[in-house]
Amino acid sequence: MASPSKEMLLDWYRQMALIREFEETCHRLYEEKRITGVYLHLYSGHEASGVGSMAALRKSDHVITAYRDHGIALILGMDPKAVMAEMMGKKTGSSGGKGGSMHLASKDHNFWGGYAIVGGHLPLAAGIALEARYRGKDDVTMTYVGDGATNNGYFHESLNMSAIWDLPVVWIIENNGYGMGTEVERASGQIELHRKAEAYGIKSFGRVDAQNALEVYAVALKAVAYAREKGPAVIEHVTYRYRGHGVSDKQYDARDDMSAELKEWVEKREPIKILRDCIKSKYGDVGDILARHEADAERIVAESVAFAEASEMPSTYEDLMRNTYVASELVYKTERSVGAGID
Amino acid sequence: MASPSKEMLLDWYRQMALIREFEETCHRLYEEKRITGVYLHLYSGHEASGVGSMAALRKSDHVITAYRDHGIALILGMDPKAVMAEMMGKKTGSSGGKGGSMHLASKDHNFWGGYAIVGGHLPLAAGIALEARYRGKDDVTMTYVGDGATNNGYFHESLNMSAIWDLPVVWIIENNGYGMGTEVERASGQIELHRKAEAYGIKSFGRVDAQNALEVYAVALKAVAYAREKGPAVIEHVTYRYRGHGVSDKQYDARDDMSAELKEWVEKREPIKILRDCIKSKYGDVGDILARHEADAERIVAESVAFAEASEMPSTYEDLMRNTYVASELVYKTERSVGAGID
Amino acid sequence: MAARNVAMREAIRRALREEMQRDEDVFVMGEEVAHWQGTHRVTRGFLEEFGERRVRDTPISEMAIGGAAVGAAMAGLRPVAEFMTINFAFLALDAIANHAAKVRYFFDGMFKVPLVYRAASGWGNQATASHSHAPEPIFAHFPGIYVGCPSNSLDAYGMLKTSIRDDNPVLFTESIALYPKPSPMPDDLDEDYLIPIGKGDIKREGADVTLVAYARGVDWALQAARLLARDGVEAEVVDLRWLRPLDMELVYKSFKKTNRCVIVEESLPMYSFGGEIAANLQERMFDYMDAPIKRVAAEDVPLPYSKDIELLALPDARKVVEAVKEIL
Amino acid sequence: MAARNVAMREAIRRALREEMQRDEDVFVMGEEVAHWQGTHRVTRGFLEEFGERRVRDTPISEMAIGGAAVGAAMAGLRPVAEFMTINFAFLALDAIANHAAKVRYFFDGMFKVPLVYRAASGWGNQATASHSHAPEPIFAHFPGIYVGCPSNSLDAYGMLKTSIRDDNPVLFTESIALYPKPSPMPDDLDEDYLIPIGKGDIKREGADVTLVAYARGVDWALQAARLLARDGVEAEVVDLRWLRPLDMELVYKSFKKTNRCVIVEESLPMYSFGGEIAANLQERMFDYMDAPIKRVAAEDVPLPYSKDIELLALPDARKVVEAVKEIL
Ligand SMILES: Cc1ncc(C[n+]2csc(CCOP(=O)(O)OP(=O)(O)O)c2C)c(N)n1
Ligand SMILES: Cc1ncc(C[n+]2csc(CCOP(=O)(O)OP(=O)(O)O)c2C)c(N)n1
Ligand SMILES: [Mg+2]
Ligand SMILES: [Mg+2]
Repeated sequence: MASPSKEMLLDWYRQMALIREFEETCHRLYEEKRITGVYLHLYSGHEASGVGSMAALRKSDHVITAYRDHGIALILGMDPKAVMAEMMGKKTGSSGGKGGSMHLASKDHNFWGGYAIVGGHLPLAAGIALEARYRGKDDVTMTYVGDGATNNGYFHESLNMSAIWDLPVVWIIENNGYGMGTEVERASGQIELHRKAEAYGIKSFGRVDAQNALEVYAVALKAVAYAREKGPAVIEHVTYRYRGHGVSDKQYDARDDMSAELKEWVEKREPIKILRDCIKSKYGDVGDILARHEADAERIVAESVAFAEASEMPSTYEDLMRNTYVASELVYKTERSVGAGID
Repeated sequence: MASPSKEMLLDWYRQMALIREFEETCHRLYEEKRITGVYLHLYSGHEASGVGSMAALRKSDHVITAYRDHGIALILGMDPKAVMAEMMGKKTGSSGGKGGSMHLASKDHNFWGGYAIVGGHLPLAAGIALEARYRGKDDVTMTYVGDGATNNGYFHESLNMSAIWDLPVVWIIENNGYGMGTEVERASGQIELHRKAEAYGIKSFGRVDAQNALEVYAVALKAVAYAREKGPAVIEHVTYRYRGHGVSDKQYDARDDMSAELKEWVEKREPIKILRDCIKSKYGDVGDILARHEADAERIVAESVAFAEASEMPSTYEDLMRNTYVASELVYKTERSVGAGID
Repeated sequence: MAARNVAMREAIRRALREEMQRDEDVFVMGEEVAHWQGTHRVTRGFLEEFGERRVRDTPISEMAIGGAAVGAAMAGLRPVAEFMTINFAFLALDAIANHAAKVRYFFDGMFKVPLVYRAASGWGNQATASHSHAPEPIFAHFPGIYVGCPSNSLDAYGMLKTSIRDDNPVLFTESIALYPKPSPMPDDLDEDYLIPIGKGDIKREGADVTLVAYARGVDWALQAARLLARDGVEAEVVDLRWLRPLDMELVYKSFKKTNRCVIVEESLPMYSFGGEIAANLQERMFDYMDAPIKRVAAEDVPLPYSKDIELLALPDARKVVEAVKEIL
Repeated sequence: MAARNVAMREAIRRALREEMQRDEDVFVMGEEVAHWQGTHRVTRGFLEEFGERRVRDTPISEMAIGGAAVGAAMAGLRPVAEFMTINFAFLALDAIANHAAKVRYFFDGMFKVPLVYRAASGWGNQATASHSHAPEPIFAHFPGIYVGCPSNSLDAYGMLKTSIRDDNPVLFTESIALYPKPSPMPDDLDEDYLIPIGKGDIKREGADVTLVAYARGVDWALQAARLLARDGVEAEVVDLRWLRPLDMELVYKSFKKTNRCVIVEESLPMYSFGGEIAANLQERMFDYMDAPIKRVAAEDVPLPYSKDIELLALPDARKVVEAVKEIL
């Protein structure tokens, strides 16, 4: 098992710091009504899950996820300016302001998007992976799916399809303990979610502590290699959402047990701290570099906010209607008619 | 494990002979265009699956299945006349001619029906079992589902729901090797279908040779007891369809491999013969009784055909519209209005 | 009579709660209805009052929610199954249209299916395309089920009670935008206050033009009526309340007086409510038509996130006024 | 020009086969499309010709069929995904209406989704309630996808080719009753014969009444036209061919001539095709209306099994003739 280089670890730190800063800024902007709307699902707490697993990919691989997609977009290298502008529904947003927080995507980064219907992106993942198989390429489609989503029919049908067609998908179940307000135990008959792979004869790579980027990476490497050569793989990432389900989630304010649980995760299993400690223990005093990454994150996010706020909103009827369909370039030969065909 | 009495075995024989005669007669009537329509899915070959498992039920238990429902209806004791009349779309049919072959049901027998959308009846089964749990009754809902249907989202969501709510359902997967023309191996990533239970943390009672009614019964007894006390159970019945998927299935005529396969099942694993041999070996010469059951079956089915053919078709507009809704008996108090509420 | 303004959310909550108190067979199931206290707070406090047996959180399994309600209803319970939003009910279309609506028919009356599907409907608030629908008419296409869509608190109260007590399946949609909207409910309201299925209501009288609407459309119609009144145009606002069955007689009666009509709906424009009403009207009221019947609906586009263009896509009172002016 | 009668099933098969020969990116997926040779025999011989890579049997997983086609199309393939019958596409409504139709929009044009969903539609043959729908209008409610519904072999050929080559998602429905129906195809048909999306067609000329229909409805309209001709009434039959977009201009043109219209469809009557067409017509052609526009559709009931009452529920030429006579 290849262990990550110093350079890689530092870059992971950079990514995680950027995500955290971006997400916490989004949260603040939402409270200040500078980001509007009803949905905003933050990746704070999940950082190591995305960073560690996507480090196992190569550039031509594919990524797709649900609505909790900001972190994934940033890891893939999407411009934070375009991402922040999308939060604000601006023309300069990565989806031109049409998609918002739940619908980030970037064709250039092989990021096939965030999706808002629970489980809805799972068959899309199968289809994207099918293209690779169809053309004999060995690119992998890394697919993130929540614990709650594993109880949906989409999950079942998509995983089974990936199994019978040997599709190169790594199905990463991000088990953050809850689907909205419902604990895994109350929603799923099988609480070790990776064991659902059994129903499809899919190779499971088990359960991983996803607050530790290195552990995530180690397992992801194996799963990606497996998917590339053989077929679908399942991994369960155990993680936690620091900001609740989304901005409308008031549970952490209202319930002592939940705020205590959150506190425990933050104190004992904080992914950025775990990575920092690991880097420091391995490479001595890299405090300067880490601090620089943190400062950069602040600067980059501040710039993205400034950029987004300075950008225009789409506002015309033309803006509204654009891109419902793509213009077709078919040449229509003259039609011919040979009669109604009834006699 | 209670082993079935002589009386029971003889009655099973009666049931199986009746089903076989009924189904083969349906087939002939269809060829003669005395039963019309496009769908007719016969239970020939499956007899031991239904007979052996339903013998483990008590009267207050529930049964539900898909469109391959004739055998189930007869086992439950529905009047063959009413069933045959339903095949012919007659007013005297068990569903008044409205449902046809795929939609038999009998409230009096706790038979909640046959359903035509693959997997569509599975959440209904969960709902029926929920009623029992809700009222603190320990009645079991025995639910038959095809191998092909296990790949549908309905299967996943329904089994999971039964697990988290501890619903008293026995999920019997009737694995007859095919969903229409698709072999289990080509449709399902997991080919040992009972192992799908793992995805829901549901107790599996494994795979059973469902051409042998005694083996079916033995396992069903355990699963029913388990469901009654604890919660859902899964059993996989390995069986075979003698008449193909339905009357439109021409594979057995067109493909040598399939007709050879069929021949092998009929010769080596014929459920009626297996039961007959078992009875004979246990109880010596009961040939008379068995012959009488066979003769009875012929007579009963012949009478049912005569009855059905003599019955009237629904034909009026009133017949067409009836029972779209049930008449409501609500007493509506005078409405009151306090204005539009806008100001 | 003494009345107090009550938010529609509260009226629905009250109706549901009273029905659960009245009838032990009524229970609630859906995503986040129990511990989370309901996504839209309609079932707030229910878990505490009625317990887990009767207030059941489900997994994110819309097909199973849709179908389990059918089975439970056939077996004798009276489920009120909630789809968190109607967008997710797309996943249950088969359970709703092919099972809830048809089980009674294809077994020729052997079973009844006394269930209610509740679903929050509508858009606005930048929920984006896949979460922005008011597709009630699509569901009302199918016979065998009723479809109710209240526009104010009192109606919501009476219509939901009827839906729960009626022995047929009902799809009951609640406009998200109307949840917080206060409207008057009498203080001495009878707990048996029931609004008959299929009975529309005149929300405002007027002789110059008929505005036909339901749910949130009624708000826009009423706002438009007030704007029009300033110009001396008196609009009659017909709230159909139920999309199935349709109280067309009420519309005809109004139209005979006004001879003009604009239909207002929150839904997408094609193959929808406006088409059905206009088609009926021109057929049955041909001799009374002084002008073409107009339709006001959402623009024919998936709904965008960005606020300004989202509003641009939405119908509003101004669009209704414009449509009316075109036919005066 | 020389022409030969060809069953619609064969025309569709030929179009699909030629497109697969022409473009390696076109492939077929669906239940029983390969080894079983297609439930409706449209893909007969395909497995042998194109192999398992391009002719893919799927499990009974409509949600995955619907969604995997979207992913494959976004990634650059051109899937032709078959729903064995459109009834089963109810299970894929979310994949179709919320994903295929919207992915392009909510990513503001970043992706295109060049897929075709094929589905056998319609009823008759005692398939019973849950298998008896012609619900194309319900799917056509949603913007972002096109909906094509051919009425004869040549149209089916040209429309399917266009659907496959166009870069937008298309739901292409095929009336089961029309599969075996022969209609003329020219011998020297060009393999690039394409019928533009959204272009309707006059199937019969006449000056007395306009019959607007699509798919199987066109057959009933043409039969009715021949019956009416015996009484000296010349009906013009407009085949819209596409439910989205709608070629209303063609209808208007005809209506300006005839001033009378009957709309014919196989679907259930409410919130459907007839409503949409009638509403448009009365709005835009008010001054040309000599009579109310009539609709002929299926009865408003789930479809029964028994043959006589099933036929009673079905529209037919006689019902069209009666409707015409009411407005002459
Ligand atoms: C089909 C569907 N049902 C319900 C919802 C509402 N909803 C949005 S997110 C969510 C919870 C999903 O939980 P999980 O899959 O665990 O993902 P997480 O939010 O924890 O990342 C629900 C119920 C939806 N968007 N789509
Ligand atoms: C949702 C849905 N998709 C497709 C069909 C068409 N269909 C009817 S039966 C069947 C095969 C089912 O196979 P299985 O579950 O193994 O049951 P069996 O017929 O073998 O008893 C299919 C594909 C359907 N009725 N419903
Ligand atoms: Mg979660
Ligand atoms: Mg089978």
